[in-house]
Amino acid sequence: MAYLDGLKVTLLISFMAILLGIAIGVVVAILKVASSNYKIKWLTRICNIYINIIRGTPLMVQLLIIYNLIFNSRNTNELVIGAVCFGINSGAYVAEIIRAGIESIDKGQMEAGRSLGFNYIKTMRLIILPQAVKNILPALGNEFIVLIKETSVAGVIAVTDLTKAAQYVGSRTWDILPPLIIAALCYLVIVMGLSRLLSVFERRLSKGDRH
Amino acid sequence: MAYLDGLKVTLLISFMAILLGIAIGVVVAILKVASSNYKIKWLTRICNIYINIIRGTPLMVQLLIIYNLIFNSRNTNELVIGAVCFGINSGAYVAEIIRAGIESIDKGQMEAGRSLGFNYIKTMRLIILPQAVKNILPALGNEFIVLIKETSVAGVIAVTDLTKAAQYVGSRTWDILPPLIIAALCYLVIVMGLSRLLSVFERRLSKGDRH
Amino acid sequence: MIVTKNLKKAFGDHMVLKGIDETIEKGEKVVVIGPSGSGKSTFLRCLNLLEVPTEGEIWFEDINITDSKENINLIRRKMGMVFQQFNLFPHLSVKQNITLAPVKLGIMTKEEADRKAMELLKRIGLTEKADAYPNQLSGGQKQRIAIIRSLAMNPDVMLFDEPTSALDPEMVGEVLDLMVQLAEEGMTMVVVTHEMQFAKKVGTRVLFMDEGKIVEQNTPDQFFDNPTHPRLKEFLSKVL
Amino acid sequence: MIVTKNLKKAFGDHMVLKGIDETIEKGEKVVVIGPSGSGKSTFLRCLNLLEVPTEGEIWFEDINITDSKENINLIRRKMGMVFQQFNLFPHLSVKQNITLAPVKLGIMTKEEADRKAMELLKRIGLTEKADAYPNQLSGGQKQRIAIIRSLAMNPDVMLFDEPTSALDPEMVGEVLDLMVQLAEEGMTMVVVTHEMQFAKKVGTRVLFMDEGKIVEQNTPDQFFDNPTHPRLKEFLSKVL
Amino acid sequence: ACGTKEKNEKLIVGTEAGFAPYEYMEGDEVVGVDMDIAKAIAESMGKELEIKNMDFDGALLAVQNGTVDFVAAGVSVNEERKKVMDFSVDYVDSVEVVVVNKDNPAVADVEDLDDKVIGVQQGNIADFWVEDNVNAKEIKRYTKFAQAAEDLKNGRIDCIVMDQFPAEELVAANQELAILDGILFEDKYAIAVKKGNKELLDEINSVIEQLKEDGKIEEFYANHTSKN
Ligand SMILES: Nc1ncnc2c1ncn2[C@@H]1O[C@H](COP(=O)(O)OP(=O)(O)OP(=O)(O)O)[C@@H](O)[C@H]1O
Ligand SMILES: Nc1ncnc2c1ncn2[C@@H]1O[C@H](COP(=O)(O)OP(=O)(O)OP(=O)(O)O)[C@@H](O)[C@H]1O
Ligand SMILES: [Mg+2]
Ligand SMILES: [Mg+2]
Repeated sequence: MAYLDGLKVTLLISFMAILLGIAIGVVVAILKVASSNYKIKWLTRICNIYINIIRGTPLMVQLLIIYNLIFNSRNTNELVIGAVCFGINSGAYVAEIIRAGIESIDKGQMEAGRSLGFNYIKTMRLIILPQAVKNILPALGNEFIVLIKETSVAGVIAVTDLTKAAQYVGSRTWDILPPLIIAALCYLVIVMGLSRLLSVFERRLSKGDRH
Repeated sequence: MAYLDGLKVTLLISFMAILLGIAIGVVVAILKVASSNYKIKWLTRICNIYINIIRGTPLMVQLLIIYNLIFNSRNTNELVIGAVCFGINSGAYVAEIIRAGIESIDKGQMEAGRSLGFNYIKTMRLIILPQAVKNILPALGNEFIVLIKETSVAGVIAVTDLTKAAQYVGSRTWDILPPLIIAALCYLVIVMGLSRLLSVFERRLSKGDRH
Repeated sequence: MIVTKNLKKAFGDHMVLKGIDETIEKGEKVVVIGPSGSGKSTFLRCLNLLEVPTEGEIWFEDINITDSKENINLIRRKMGMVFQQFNLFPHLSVKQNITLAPVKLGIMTKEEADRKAMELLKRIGLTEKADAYPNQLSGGQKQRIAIIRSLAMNPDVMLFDEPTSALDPEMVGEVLDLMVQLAEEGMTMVVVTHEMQFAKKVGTRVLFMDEGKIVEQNTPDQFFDNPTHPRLKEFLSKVL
Repeated sequence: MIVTKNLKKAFGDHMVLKGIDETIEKGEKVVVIGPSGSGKSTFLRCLNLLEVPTEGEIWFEDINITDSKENINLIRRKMGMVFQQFNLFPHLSVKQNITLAPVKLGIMTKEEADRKAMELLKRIGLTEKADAYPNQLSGGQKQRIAIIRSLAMNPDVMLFDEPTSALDPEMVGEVLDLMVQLAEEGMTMVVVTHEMQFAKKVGTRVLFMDEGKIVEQNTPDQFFDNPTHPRLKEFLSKVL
Repeated sequence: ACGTKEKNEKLIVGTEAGFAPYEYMEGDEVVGVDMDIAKAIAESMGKELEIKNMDFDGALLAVQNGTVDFVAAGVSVNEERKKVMDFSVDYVDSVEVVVVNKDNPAVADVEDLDDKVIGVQQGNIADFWVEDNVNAKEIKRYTKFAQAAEDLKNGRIDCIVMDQFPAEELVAANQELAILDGILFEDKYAIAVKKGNKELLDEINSVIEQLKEDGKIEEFYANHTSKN
């Protein structure tokens, strides 16, 4: 039962965090692509600072800092805390996924759109983004899987996720290996299940449209 | 001083782990590529099981399991313990890096080698691998950077790395945030410094040889 | 119709176009040939500002389009462009590829655009591909769709950048046929190509570019029979 | 010299070669043409077992090379292969590209191989490129180096798969010239190409492939002037 | 369902559930002596108790920045801590002991800790005491006693310094381990609240006094130690 509750926490935090991460990531990616296109240097720089700090420091340290910096209100739900911490982290990675997705589209597509008379934004919206989504969705699925694994350090900020639940079972029985192995199996089943799902989904996406 | 000691531990563990990871990774990658080429199913399967387990479970859980499972000798240095745990983890990722490096070489190269009369192994050694190294080295550098960040969870196995050192300073002074921020800055400087170094190195590699 | 004045373009410190003064009149079919890297594509792409010139002016229908106050998006509607790599939109059906710009730019209603698209498809004998996706087409079919996609905007001039270089030899003919038809209907055309037969047959003028300059130009007959510039002589001796 | 008996090749359940019986004699220059996807490359690649046939036999100099007891690596030394994409080794200099196989396979000493390489480079007028790397060469130079890389092994037959398709038009000539020379020296050649002029000039026999079969073959004169199969007639009408 | 009113009715306690019998997991619930006391406090205040299970030093920080109302986690009182938080009357006198590997006691005597590898819980009073009073070879800081116990069994550390009651739980569950005779130092546990939260402190003090009077605390102990 402790495992089940922990698992629920793990999945819920991952899920809320990826949603928040997507929200942050979309905004940052668009700001970054647009600001570099229109040469607004300071905006590009702000986006890069956020991305570099998140990608340049360990998740665990970020977690501890965000937790101690932001959350001083006693009424915040621990799930929300976890989701916000991981979401802020994930946002930087999602932003890069989206940017890469946009840049993966052959630049002939932008040129074809522009030469028909569309402006930059309309070409993005009508031609580039609809194609980029096909590259972005699988990568986002992957990021979600990564998040599930990463939330295993959530224990340091008072969240009882699957890993922490297993550790406590071990604390009680003074036999720490079996609960950890059970937890590892849980993660493995979930991660591999999702991976398989993802690759089926990916194959579906690419089938209709090979170019 | 506590920071410096912690930093040294972090860097040493990362460094030894990447060496071990490379050793494991090279063996696994070669076994995997060769066994799939010569259709030795069981060997491919063993390699895949190792890779899937490592990539399908959280590092922290692996760390706890490996630590409690393997090390029963009291005289093992904590650095060695950390390096072995992280090295086993890293090996799976390095194996995939090497495999991808080999597969990134245009298959026309293998065909050209074979059609001159070289056998599979000689073509690998004389033609494919020398080219693959150019793709593999930068990715290995990246893996090293990832490792530096990941060792921040080493604290759970009572290794006093940079993160744990910062946490301890915090719990002693009752002011947890400043030490964490110092630690974050240390990581940031190291990670971004190494990234910059890496991209210089990468540019050097690709300069002589654009094809 | 199109006038370039001292047109220069540099990428970094690599000077690719070194000052081009050209006038292209309405109804002309100008063929541009030259060795690889001589700047043919860059010249063509400057004409509709896909590349922004470093120096010089480009006038189109008496508008200075290099003037930053002009809305280049409006001007581009009048200049069709066909690429070597087709650049069809893979996520849209053939018909949607053709109707996207007219409809979304508010030039036609959906119905008008659909009717126009079917008309154009009928013309090239591909009505049955209206609902197919680009990946289901052969190279020759793709390029012909790309051409009528541009035609759907009723352009005043069509720019072609090696439209047949990415095609299997068997499919070159069908694309050239369509281009010949366009030429016969009086379309103003600027065509970068290696198809000398096409240049001879439909060109009204042939330009030879070398190292960022137009070093020789003439009517096709004179151009191919009496080349004067040594670089052109060498070039023709190799490709004919 | 090469005999195929009921040669078949399938990728999955897609039958690409549907039974080919051919004999290529020493000294012949066989040109293979046909539409895209008809199996020309697959046929050529089967000849040196780069593709393993699904069915049938291939005999080379009275050895059944499809017999798994034969050491294909030894046989391939006698069959040079030239690819559309050149496939030079980018990490090795031009000279190293040429000497790698003779030296590492123990056929020549380093000195012999170097001497041979310089001889071959001299022949194509590229001695000054001996220490250059492939990325410093033009397409035509790359392909000529690829050809002499094969020649360095003293092969008995040379297989060419569209050797000029990836080249700028200006460079096609220099590669064809080298191939003509080889032909004149008596090399046995099998050439997949779209260069009809070459076929007419040096071919001793032209094969037309369609949908995995050789549907017509003849001397170049007869082949181009009196095609009989309707698919061949259609094909020639398009590409000539 | 949870209106603003109910939110205000919540009393949050921070703890670290790896310290039986004071606090530990039973199924997915945190129970133990401290939790029984916390429940009594909440009951007397008419509020709903919420338990936050955190790292030990994390819990002490949480009470300082108000994320939790009080910490009941076998918190020892010392001068350093008194500067940053307020403490209730102590509800238990505890002694700190040394746990060793029975078959291979690397430590012979409680006085003999110099130059040894000593395991403690990070942020626990023993952590500071050992740091200040012992010339240890190395102090290994764990977040969970269970991990320390595992390492002691495997000979990776020489001993663990910890509270007597949890130590007894520990040796009861692990035949290989034993508690050395003699005590290291004495120690009092109290409940910690945010500095200046006089109102809550008074409330807690009166409940603890009442529990002591009624002999409830011994009862709690009995409940949680008899289980093993
Ligand atoms: N975006 C770019 N950035 C940098 N250099 C460029 C760019 N586009 C073209 N060039 C360079 O400009 C020169 C002329 O290129 P361009 O594509 O106009 O030649 P071209 O005559 O069309 O050749 P081809 O026949 O190969 O298409 C080349 O040296 C090319 O490398
Ligand atoms: N490795 C492969 N796996 C699957 N199908 C293949 C493979 N190689 C070739 N084919 C298929 O076999 C058919 C014949 O291919 P092949 O390359 O021999 O044609 P080709 O006559 O050389 O055409 P082209 O003129 O385009 O080079 C094609 O339909 C192709 O898609
Ligand atoms: Mg061009
Ligand atoms: Mg082919």
